[in-house]
Amino acid sequence: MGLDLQQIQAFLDNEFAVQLIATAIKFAVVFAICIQVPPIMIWVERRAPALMQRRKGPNRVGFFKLRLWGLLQSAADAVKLILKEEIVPRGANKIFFQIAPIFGVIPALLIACAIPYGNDFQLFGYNIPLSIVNVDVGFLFILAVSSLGIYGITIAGWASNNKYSLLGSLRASAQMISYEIPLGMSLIPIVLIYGTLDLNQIVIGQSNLWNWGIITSPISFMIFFVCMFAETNRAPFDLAESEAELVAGFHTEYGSAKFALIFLTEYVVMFILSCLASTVFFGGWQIPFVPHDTLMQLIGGLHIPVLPYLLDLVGWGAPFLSLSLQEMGVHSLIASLIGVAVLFIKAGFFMWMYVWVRWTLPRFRYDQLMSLGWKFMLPVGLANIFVTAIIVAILNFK
Amino acid sequence: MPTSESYLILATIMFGCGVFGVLFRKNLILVMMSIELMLNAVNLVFVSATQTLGNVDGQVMVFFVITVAACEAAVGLAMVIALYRKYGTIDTDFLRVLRG
Amino acid sequence: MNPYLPVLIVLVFAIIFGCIMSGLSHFIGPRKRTLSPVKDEPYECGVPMVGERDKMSVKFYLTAILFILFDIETIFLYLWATTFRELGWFGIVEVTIFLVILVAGYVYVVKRGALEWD
Amino acid sequence: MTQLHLFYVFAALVTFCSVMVVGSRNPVTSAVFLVFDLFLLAGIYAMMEAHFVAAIQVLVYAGAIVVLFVFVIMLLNLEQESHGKVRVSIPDIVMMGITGLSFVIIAFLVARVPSMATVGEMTPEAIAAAGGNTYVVGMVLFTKYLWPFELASILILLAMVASIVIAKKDKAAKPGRRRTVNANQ
Amino acid sequence: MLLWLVILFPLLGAALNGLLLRKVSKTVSHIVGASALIASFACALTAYMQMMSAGGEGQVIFGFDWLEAGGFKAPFQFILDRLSGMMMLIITGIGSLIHIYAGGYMHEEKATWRFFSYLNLFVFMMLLLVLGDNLLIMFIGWEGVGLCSYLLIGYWYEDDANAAAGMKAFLVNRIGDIGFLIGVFLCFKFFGTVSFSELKDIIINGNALTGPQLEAVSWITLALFIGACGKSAQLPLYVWLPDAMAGPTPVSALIHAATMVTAGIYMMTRLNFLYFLAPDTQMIVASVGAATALFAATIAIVQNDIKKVLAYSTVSQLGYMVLACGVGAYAGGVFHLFTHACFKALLFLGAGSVIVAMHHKQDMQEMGGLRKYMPITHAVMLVGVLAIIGFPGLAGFFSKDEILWKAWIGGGPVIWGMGAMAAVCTAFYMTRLLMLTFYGPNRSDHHTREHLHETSAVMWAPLVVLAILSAVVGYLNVPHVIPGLPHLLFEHYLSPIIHVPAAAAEHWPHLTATYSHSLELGLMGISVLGMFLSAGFAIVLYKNGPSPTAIKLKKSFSGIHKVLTNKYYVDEFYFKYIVDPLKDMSLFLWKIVDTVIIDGIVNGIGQAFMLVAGLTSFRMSGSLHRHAMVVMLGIFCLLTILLF
Repeated sequence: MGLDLQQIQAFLDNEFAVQLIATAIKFAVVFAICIQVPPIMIWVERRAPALMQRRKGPNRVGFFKLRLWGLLQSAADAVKLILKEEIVPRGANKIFFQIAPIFGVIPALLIACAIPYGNDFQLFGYNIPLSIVNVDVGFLFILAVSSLGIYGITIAGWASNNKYSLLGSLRASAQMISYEIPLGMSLIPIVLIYGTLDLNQIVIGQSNLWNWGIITSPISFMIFFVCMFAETNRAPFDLAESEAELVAGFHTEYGSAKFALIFLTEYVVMFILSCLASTVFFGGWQIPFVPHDTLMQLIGGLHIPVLPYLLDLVGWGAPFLSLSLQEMGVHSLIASLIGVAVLFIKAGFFMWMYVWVRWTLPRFRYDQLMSLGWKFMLPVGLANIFVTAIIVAILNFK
Repeated sequence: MPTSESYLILATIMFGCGVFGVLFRKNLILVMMSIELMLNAVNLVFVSATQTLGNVDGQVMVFFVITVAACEAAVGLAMVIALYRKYGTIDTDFLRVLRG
Repeated sequence: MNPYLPVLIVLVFAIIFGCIMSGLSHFIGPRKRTLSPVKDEPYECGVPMVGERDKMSVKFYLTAILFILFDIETIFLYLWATTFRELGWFGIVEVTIFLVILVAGYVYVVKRGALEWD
Repeated sequence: MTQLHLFYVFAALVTFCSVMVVGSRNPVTSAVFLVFDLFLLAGIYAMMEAHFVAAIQVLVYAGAIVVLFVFVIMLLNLEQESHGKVRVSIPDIVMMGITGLSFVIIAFLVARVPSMATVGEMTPEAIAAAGGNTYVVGMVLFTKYLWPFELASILILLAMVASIVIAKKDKAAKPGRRRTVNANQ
Repeated sequence: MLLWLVILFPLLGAALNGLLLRKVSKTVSHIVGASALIASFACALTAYMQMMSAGGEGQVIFGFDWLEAGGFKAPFQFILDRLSGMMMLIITGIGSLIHIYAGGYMHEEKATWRFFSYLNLFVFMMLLLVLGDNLLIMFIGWEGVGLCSYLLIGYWYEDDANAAAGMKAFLVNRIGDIGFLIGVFLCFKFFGTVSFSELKDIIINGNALTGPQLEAVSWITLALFIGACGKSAQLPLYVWLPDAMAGPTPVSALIHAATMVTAGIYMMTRLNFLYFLAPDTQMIVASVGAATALFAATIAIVQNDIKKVLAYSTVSQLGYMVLACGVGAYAGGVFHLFTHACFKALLFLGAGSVIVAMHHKQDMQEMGGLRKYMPITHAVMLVGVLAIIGFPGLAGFFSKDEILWKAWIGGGPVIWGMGAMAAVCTAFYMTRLLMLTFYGPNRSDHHTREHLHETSAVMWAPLVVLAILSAVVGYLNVPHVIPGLPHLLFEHYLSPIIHVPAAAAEHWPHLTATYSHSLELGLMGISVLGMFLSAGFAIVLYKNGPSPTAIKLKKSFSGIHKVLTNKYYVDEFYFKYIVDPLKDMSLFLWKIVDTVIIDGIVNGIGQAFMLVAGLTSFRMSGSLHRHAMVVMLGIFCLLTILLF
């Protein structure tokens, strides 16, 4: 059984092809994770308040005895949504009603690609980054693309021909744009401190716990944290879909798979913002007190020939059996994957915060929301930039 | 790599569309959108000139153009709203206060 | 590899994915044509539709204006932040002047009550 | 697919979207096509390695300015342009012909301009070596274009004040200061 | 940098007082105004010291590109050399003293922010005039001081006479300014520059001047001299200065005695190399100066208003300075400017104190015997009077004598005679002033006498400083003939500024020649003797108020007296032959030309347009698109042309 090594080698020599394949794999994984986020989060959002309120929450759906604490409820919901009848309300603008959810999901998936989920790793002699999109403008890309997310909401509300939808969408978009400014401003001190727009460089700059963004720029974190909730229209800022006033906000008229798409968008954005918060303020993929190099050495020294054993079963693993991970050249890959896990743990914390806050704080009034954004966050954000600049300047240039 | 003329031709097309909009659309908001189109055509020329001339001043100019466009849109649309409030329409066929 | 190639790929994929999802229930879901006239009426918690679609408050528009202008300002600040270390104190002075002027505008906006939602 | 082909695809899309911006009857459609247009232009900028401009094109133009347009359209609830069928008079058709011809002439003149070789030192490689496009643009802005930068703040200030003065309704309209011109007389 | 501060402080003071401090108490206005000047003086002193310790070379301090049009360039830059440095010190130094004094003088006013604002603005403009490196900046200052002078003369504008006096000053100055402007234009036309330093380079170091240029120099200098006549109150444009006494006395002291009126002398000294090239102009200058000196001195003899006497005395002294410039003795002129600034400021401020004490009565016939009530004022006034009449050992003696000596060797006996006569008259009327004011019985009414008292320290302290200055500054320029003291320090000090162009050296032999000491001593003796005699005569006539002899003299020379009291009828002459015809012509222009012809044409054109517009406006649909389409049509036409 001849595996044409030369053909493989020829393929590996073509950097474009390798990077393309790597991109495809990375995106496939990211997409898979994004698809998984809403069901899991919906489950958490049902179970967590149940726990808090000493209820049981959904726990029945399952195969036979395997109930998994109701985890499959979400899967069942998803299937149900897709199988529902599609209803377009009378008087709605049909085309825009159809494509509005797509407008929403595109930016969400695009920004999911700009997060560095782990450190760059070296494989086959190539440097492969673990973020899919690496552009010169760094996280300005995230800000730019996420600002397009407004159209999905606005057009969805407008196209529904429902006054509550429209009001909900206008509220939601006004709220999002209002908080986009403090959000942008809260990240400027980070650029000042770490001197780069590249998210991965920012993470590398946070190698030590004392260099984490939350330590170097705590006010930025606070602003960012509040903006995270406002940007995703989550409680306590869920005015756009305040059930008592606006039925369900901009997606009142949506059902079936399009509703699933809107849900997907919302949770993906929540997830990305959590990842961004962890990346910028909590050291991203860095493990506290364990520098990445140390981790790589540690892993590199290990001798876990699992893959060679498996390969050996089909007959071509023998040459690798005695090699350590470093000698096999996969230690940086494994270290980066560990980083991904670390990042997901941190992001998970923020996802939990979303749920926790939702069931803890009451909803703001709309005027309170707006004045918090414009009259408090904006000046504080500006002052924060200014003070940080002065401090960094004093520390760095005499 | 596309040649610099192709950028210029594309910019001309965009600018032409903008001019058509300004000349033949009756809705003030569409007129303003057409103006944005024209501004973008100019921006395209700036950026392509950056590439051709080998300095980044053109990109800085684009930045300023965008700043101006933002201010223009803000004030212009405020005027559209004021007009609408006052006259109940923004159709240029009905806004003829300057008639001689 | 051009750094924007992945963007393009993801973009194309996202569009396809969105279309599939959007069309999914169109093809899979049941198509019952019930004759009830209230079925495709805009939903208002089940009660009959009330009133016309109102005009929206001009507040939303003012918010959007201010958003644009401050957005531009933020971009200026981002540019400054990337060149912060080379510009040094000079840059700080520049940006301070810039900000002082804009804060004057901000103060006007607040004083004028453009941010009040009443 | 080379960059050239990609550019042609983009150019075709931009042309299509531009035509749709001007040609569609529903202002919201126009706005949406304008967003497409701006986004595609950002793509073209990105291909030209003008990363920063591409980013702000999306961030400010597509993400903010057109939002304002959409807001105003929704605020005024303008879905259809003037009622009934669009009347196109003969002078209008003649003017359309003349305008079209003008731009054909312009395109012709533009195409005749000899293409220039790169003359400055800021080639894409040099920019990358100097610290990236954003950094270089920033340095140029904050040194060479110092005064325009400060003036931009004054412009923004003026826009802020002007738009609020124009758009904000006074709580108590002052009698006697309102103008009483009627448009439809 | 310091130089900028020198200029900026007064501007800041003016802005603060004028814009911000309108509502606050006048003490604050005073403190702000005075401290701005003191700070400016401190900076000026430091800058001056720096300049002198660097060897006293002139420095040009570049500010920014100001005017640029074609070949014309006038950068906003300053020149700091020995001349402008000295002027700067005089302006800020004496200005500071007068500002301090003014706080006391204006004590009874309601709001003084306007006063101090104008005063500071004036100092700013004056500094601009003095420090500017080209004629245009000087012109700004020139106009600016004129404006401030107008504002300050008319400070009490509720009174019509004051407002009219301000107007008069302004209008008369305009005539001079036209001359100045013509000079500037000619200068640029023929030399291609208006910068002093470049001009100097062209004349001193450049190629020989062409024929037209040489001819032009005469016209340029003459035109500029007309400007100087206006500003420095020379015949025939002196008429505004006596009327300018309507302003508050500190203003008279600062503007109409110490600084602004010296602008003309400063300008001529600055351009001395040009004036040297034009002996004809110089002859006119010298004659005008001598005539003015004598003319004004004679008028002063019969004036009764204390400030009018000082005003004519100022005109007369300015005549001396112009005379000095005319005979090429620029150092002498500037030195007299310096000493005159000290003692005339002193005299004016002293007179101001008297006026305050007398409840704003200015007629000397009602004074007398004030020595008793105001000992300090009397003492300092005595010093001032002795200084101005040229009492040996005091400032005026050295400076005036220097000028008279130069007038003799440079202008001949006639000029000298006029100058000496003026000196004799000066001695007479100044002594008369002193006697009538401070000696003899008090002739004021009971009420006024009750309240006579010495002024406050804030007023007399500056006087004392000025008195000390008036006493000692003369020793800076002791003539050769007096042994035992360092000679002609001031002339050496200023020598780097004075350049006799090689081409003109033949016209100025006396500048280098040596003369016998005995001649100089003799002339000095004559003038001192004349001075003593006329002063003695005045003492005799007026020591107990106007004596019978004086009244008899007045009667027997009633014709001359009447002419003198009426100031040679110059004002009447001007009114009859210039102002009234102008008024009549204006009336004609207004009633006939303007209302009928011009308005007719203008309105007719307007109506014609309205008619045509009315006929064609049906094409103006008011539609945005129509207008835009017309633009597009135009573009189309242009493009079509471009295509072929």
